[in-house]
Amino acid sequence: MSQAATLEPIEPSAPLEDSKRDNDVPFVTKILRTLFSPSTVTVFFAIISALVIGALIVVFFDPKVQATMGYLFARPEDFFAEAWRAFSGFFTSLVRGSIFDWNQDSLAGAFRPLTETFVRATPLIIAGLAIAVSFTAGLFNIGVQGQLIFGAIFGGFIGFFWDLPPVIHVLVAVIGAIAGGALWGFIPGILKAKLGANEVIVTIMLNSIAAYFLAALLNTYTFHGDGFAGKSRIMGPNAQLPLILGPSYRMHLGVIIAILACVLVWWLLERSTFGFELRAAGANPEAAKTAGINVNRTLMLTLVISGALAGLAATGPTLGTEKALTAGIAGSIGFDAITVALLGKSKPIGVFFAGLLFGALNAGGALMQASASIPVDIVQITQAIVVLMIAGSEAVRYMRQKRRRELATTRKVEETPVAAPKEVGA
Amino acid sequence: MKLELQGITKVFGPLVANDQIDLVVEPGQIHALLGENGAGKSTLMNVLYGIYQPDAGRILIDGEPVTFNGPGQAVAAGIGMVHQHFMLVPVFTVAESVALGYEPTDAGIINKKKAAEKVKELSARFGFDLNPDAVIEDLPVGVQQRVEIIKALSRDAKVLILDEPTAVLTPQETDELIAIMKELKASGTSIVFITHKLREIRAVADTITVIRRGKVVGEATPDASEKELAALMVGRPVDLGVAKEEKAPGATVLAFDDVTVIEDNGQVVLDHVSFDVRAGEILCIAGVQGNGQTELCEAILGSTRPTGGHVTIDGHDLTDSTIKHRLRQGLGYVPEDRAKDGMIASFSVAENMILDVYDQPPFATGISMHPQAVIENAEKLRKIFDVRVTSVLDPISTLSGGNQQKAILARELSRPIKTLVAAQPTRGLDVGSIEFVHQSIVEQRDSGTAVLVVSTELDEVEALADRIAVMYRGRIVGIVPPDTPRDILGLMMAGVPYDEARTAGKEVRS
Amino acid sequence: MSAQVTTSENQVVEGIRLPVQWRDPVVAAVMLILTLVIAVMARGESRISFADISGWFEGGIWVISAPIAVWTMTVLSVVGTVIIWLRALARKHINGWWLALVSVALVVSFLVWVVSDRPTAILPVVSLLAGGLMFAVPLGFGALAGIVNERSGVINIAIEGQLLVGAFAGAVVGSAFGSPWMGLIGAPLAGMALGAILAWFAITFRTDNIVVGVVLNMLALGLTSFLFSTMLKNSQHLNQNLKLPILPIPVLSDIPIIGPVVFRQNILVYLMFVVVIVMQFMLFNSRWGLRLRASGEKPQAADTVGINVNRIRWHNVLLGGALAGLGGAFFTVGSGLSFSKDMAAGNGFIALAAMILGRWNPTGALAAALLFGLATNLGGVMQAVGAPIPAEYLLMIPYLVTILAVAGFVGAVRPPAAEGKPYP
Amino acid sequence: AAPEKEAPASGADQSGSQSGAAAPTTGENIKACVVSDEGGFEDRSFNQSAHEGLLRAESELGVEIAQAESGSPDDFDPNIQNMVQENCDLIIGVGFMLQDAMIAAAQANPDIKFALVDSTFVKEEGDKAPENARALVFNTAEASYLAGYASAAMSKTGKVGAYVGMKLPTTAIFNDGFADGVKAYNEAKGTSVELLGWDKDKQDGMIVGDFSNQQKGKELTEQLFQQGADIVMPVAGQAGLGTLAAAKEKEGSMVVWVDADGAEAQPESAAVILTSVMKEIDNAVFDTIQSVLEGTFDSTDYIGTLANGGVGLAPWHDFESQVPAELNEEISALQEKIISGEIKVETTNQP
Ligand SMILES: Nc1ncnc2c1ncn2[C@@H]1O[C@H](COP(=O)(O)OP(=O)(O)OP(=O)(O)O)[C@@H](O)[C@H]1O
Ligand SMILES: Nc1ncnc2c1ncn2[C@@H]1O[C@H](COP(=O)(O)OP(=O)(O)OP(=O)(O)O)[C@@H](O)[C@H]1O
Ligand SMILES: [Mg+2]
Ligand SMILES: [Mg+2]
Repeated sequence: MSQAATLEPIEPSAPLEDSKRDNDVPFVTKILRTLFSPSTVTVFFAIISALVIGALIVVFFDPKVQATMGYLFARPEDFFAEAWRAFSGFFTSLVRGSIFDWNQDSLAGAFRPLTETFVRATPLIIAGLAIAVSFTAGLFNIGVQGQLIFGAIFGGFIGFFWDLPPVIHVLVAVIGAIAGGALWGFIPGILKAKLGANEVIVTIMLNSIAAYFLAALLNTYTFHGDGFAGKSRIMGPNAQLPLILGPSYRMHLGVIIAILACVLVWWLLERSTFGFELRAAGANPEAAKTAGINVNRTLMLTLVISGALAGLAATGPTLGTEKALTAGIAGSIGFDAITVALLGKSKPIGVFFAGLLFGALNAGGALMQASASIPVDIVQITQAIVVLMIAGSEAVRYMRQKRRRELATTRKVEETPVAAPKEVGA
Repeated sequence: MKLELQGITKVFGPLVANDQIDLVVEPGQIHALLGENGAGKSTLMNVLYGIYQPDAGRILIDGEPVTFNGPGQAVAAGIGMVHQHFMLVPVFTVAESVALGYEPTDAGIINKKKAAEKVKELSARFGFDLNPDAVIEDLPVGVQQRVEIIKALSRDAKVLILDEPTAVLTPQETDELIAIMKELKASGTSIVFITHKLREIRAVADTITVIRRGKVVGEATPDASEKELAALMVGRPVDLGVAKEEKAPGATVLAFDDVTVIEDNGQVVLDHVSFDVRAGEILCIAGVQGNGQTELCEAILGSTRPTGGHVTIDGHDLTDSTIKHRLRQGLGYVPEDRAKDGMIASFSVAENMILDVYDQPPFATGISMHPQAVIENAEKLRKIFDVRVTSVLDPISTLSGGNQQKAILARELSRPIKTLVAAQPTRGLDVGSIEFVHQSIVEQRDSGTAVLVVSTELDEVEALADRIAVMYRGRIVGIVPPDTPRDILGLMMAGVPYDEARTAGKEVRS
Repeated sequence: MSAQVTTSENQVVEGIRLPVQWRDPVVAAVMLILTLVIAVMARGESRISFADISGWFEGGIWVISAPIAVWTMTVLSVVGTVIIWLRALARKHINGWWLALVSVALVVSFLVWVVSDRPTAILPVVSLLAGGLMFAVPLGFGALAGIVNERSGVINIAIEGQLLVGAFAGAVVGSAFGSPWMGLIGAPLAGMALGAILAWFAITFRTDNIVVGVVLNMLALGLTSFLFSTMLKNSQHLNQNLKLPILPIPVLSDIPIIGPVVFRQNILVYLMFVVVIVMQFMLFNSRWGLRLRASGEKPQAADTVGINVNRIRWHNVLLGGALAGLGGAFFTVGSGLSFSKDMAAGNGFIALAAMILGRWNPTGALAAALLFGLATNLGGVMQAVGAPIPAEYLLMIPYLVTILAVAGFVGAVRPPAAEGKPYP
Repeated sequence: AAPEKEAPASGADQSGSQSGAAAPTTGENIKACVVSDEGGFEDRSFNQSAHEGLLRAESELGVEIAQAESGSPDDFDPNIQNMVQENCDLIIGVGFMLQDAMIAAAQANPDIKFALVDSTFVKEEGDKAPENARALVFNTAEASYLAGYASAAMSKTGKVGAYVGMKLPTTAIFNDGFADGVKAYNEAKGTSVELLGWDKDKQDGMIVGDFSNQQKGKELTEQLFQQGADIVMPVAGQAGLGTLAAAKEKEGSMVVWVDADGAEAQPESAAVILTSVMKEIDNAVFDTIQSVLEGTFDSTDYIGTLANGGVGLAPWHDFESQVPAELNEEISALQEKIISGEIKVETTNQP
């Protein structure tokens, strides 16, 4: 009722928000335009500088570099040699681990890192989409981790317990995973819709419950069979996601699924009536309600869809790479996906590239520790710095633009003559 | 205290909101600022109050140039401001709201007694009835307005800026405010008074400055006619009345049968309300804000569920049906609070124009939407309803309030409707926009739609109504013809039944 | 001139009655049914230990008949439930204590049942509560940090990270100086450092608060793990087991139950209680609190009376960081443990939940933290007495309890209106 | 358990290793690499032990090394693959979780030697392990049997406790042996010392839920104390540090540490560590590296037992004076009987 509470001054568009949508331009032009837009360039430089910072941290804590620091002034060349070794080791192993490994004998082997990047990006992208969907509806689904675990439980169970013909088995397992995730998303959804329970609390709690539930299941005979407790039986051969580049690469069908999921989520958010409802409910639930949208139902469905995507994300490790359930099957995908979604600004295309970036850093980090003895935690640090650099540079760019615009208009105003002619009313 | 603004210029990006504005406020004077929406009045006052820094120009107090780096300095210099959009914290008490920023404290702990006394003392002085412990969000807007005024006065303001304080007040409240303004003026306070209501200006102003597109376009004296003022403001002649022919209404379309709404906290907000609206008729709901009009509209829309009674549209009992179902049954709905309920700020103008038909052809088949149809629709409506917008793909938040309201009207009037509910359809709009909105509503009525208008503006009620229903404390006090004298309506709005009010009114007049 | 009519209790508006509020009666009924089920299952004797209950007398171990105890509780539960139902059907206000009675009856029945009919199982009253408090301390600090941040308008998802760097700095600074007390200086500073990054991005750069928070968690986890693997691994002396001394408070520490649980603790525990009480008072009675809340609810209102909103936000984000950092110190110097990777173990997120569950009030958040801590410890007690439920399910108890609390008792909550919105 | 033959030099036999260090027989240097399980190399448990073995090989044998921590099971494959790419001569995986990945890698890379801690290379009964792979497994139950017996004897309250980080065969085996040891003591002495926190028949008991939460480890220990236990064996990696902290706060309580000799690894807690159930992963890793260096590597499984010193009970250290000579003798006798096969310690979790 209070007018005061509602007529807020218009916020200047947030620095992280996308620029205007335009529908008339051809697709390629659009891609090129985004590729070379100021914001893409900023992002590129932000990533590079974040990597440099990561490398400097490595240099600083490198034991050999520290050793040379002891006699820095006596023999500075030692220090610089070691520092350069550590610094370049960071970059070479990053590239060798994520894109191209020139140390390999065969070209096929040399390109394996690139496929690794895609494999690692797959669950991150799909789980990132799960977060993005919930964000778009104004929900913070911290529970993707738990939903992923439930997807793994359902999909994995179908994969190792049932015995179905080829194609059908993997299909049923994937659907099972989706259903498992959706079920775990349904709980916070229904609690929010019916009882107003805050989804942040509920999903945080459901994460832990899911993890313990999986641990309990892994101690049952049904799950571990004749093997040891703690690790489930192996997925049936028909339930595994097929390897799309042959057995020498881990690249499995999940990569294609991730791309399809991006397209599907884009369509869902931007082109479907449900997406319209979801975006409306996220942007202004009151107005959405007034427009006849059932906001509670929309939010509930959003959590279900978000959970379903999380469940789908579980198929990567469960049916693609791991092929068995363990307590750690979900890793920290559900949490890393939050960063991926935020870095991708909750847009499918953004999530895709953010997922690739994180996948590449993960793959590179793995080789980094193997070849340069750099603790793998540097990957996390670098990922965090990447996002901070991007956020920071965008903020700076936004402020500078604003100032430039203001300066330009001020100058124009000052040039106009001072006289202000006055009409006089009766 | 004499206040002078010289050559004040303020730009927002490409927009020059204030362009070399000069203004002099003499001590003990009520200086009215007049101008259409977006003319730059609030911006000018925000510059004066230290919220914005001017890009050019200067402020002088008693001939001395001053600069305000923030509102704190303006307040210290004796300037008080009641903002167009309330600057109150909804969860604070009245005493806390008044104290904020100038808290009486003992070692950092607020002396609540002192804060409450201050409120009591000031409300006693101006005849307000304010409970220092009441929480702001529970108060009707009229009372919130008083808190704002007390807040400004509690700092001993020598110059008081009132930015559209009457937009949410009832006639009676407006009269009280005008009395207070006169009292303040008598005690030497200067007042800058901003309003769109020409009648009020003529009632209190000593000087009038008219602003258009950021520039001072003229000055006037209170004896100028409303027509002249309006023309000066808009830059063209304005038709203040609404051309409306008598028409025989058709069958009942919208009906309330004994509807009662009780809120969860036990408040009875609608108390056995019955009325009907017939095709080709405008029923206006008059009344002081907060007497159940909001809930009445919500009960029609279905966002509030009646505890008892029935709501029917076109013969269908819709008491328990969903909002969507009602909208499909031909309900057009212009909500009272457009920013909150009527539009989605971050959505494009085009999307906002299909907000409640997004899943209907031609905008969607099944669950697949057709963006091209959405854009075409927007382009069409933009022309018909004269919505001023650079691109229909821009977020609607970049439009001025008047244009936002037009976009909402366009949406509701462009789909097939049998009944139109419009709550406060012209709140905060300038005369030009009001003219347009009123015309659209009357056209809708003429095409055979049953129209229900809720308004706290008696001017608007008189201009539009075929019948007037007066609400008081959740009840309909009476339904009266449109030519009922204002004083009788006023009494009814205070809860006096029609018959008694008529006798009382006659006594007064005789 | 209020235009709305407040009806008196149980008002009948000419035949129309107020809708019945079903949440409390349903919750009470469910709890009663659970109590009944326990009563039916209860067999044999239960041993309840009141050891260390008070400095004034020996508590010893009490052996009670489980069925008698549980049926007594059931009777109480029935009384409470009936009253709740009668009042609900009469549309009268239901005093929260009735629901509390029913809940307590359920919890007590459950505890008695857990140790019943098992001659070696003991229900340790004091350690059940004291252990619960131990789990609650970092949650309490984290939730307090969240409260000052969010009430001033900045969403802080980075509590987890702040706890973690607090734990790290507590151990490392304490070890470097050879005193756990120095850890109490290092920890809040580390939390503040993370808070400063949060403030810089969220306030000054206007970055999405959740983005910064999530990233800071990542950064904190990455950095502490990296330093643990590089710096601390080679210099173990920088990561020792240091413990803040227990400082029993004379007289108070002898009060039965409360004494040993609350007043025989280290400084961090006392500090948490003090901060809760002081903050609860200050939020609603001091200039600091008023301005803080104004910044988080309606920054424009604060700005127009000359309050520098962003300065207030900066200060309180730093204050929050310091509080969370202190909470982190509880993991290391507060518990006599050395730092290890990912030591916060999700406590920051649970603190966030406690803050919401407590409706952004210090006392409410403390209650939520205690609820969670007690439920966690209850799971531990049940494991120790060998309850016939797989341990993984017992570990779920605190999480299930929290979901029940938010769904059954709390419902929708309203965050500060302007949280997460940059100003201007 | 498979019969043991030709076990490499036992860990207890330090001098043997040392002498090998002095003279690498095959002139060429090798690269030895370790891939951890989840938990990383600072887990105060098997990953850390394996890593220490690797580091010792680097410093004493001068071999090149590389290491990779796995954050999740999804890292196993790529980490092993990276090690292959890094031209490792020997790749050691830590933990039975790596079994599948290690078998696949061993089969795909016959030129590289593989070793797997805590698991065999045999997935199903009847499969043949690859020629280039050796399992490094430990019959920990034998050592924890002794610890259980000693604890039962040392307990003043007649109750001892144990808990695990998570229920896995490699943790449960400690508890199974411990439980049998307690039972043996009861049978021998007619006492009824109780083991809290583990039920061997049900294979269920107290768990932390992970291997890192020290606070929870501390609280679980306190609850065991409350139930009357005065000796607790945490089989929970880092979380076990919580038990040490709890024991230091409780007069008269003791801890049985696992994996390494706790009194040496955590000297500041030596005062509460009664003994440790040692699982000499580091020695096994070191010896395996040495065997590759010397060209004596073969695919025979290495099974750590009391007999070959691969597992054992640590010295009493601070408790030397408190342990009755009689008990010392009994333990020695039991050890002999187990080595001779007179006593069979059996559990379903045996490798
Ligand atoms: N922070 C801002 N950033 C960009 N534009 C803004 C901002 N604030 C206001 N505007 C501009 O303000 C206009 C709308 O402002 P406002 O709501 O004050 O309208 P108005 O001119 O007062 O109209 P009305 O009286 O009809 O509401 C738009 O033209 C919009 O571009
Ligand atoms: N913060 C802002 N940023 C950008 N533009 C703004 C801002 N505030 C106001 N404007 C622009 O300045 C113009 C003048 O706005 P102002 O609020 O002063 O109008 P007004 O005369 O008070 O109108 P109304 O009668 O609707 O209150 C508006 O049209 C708007 O476009
Ligand atoms: Mg306006
Ligand atoms: Mg204005």
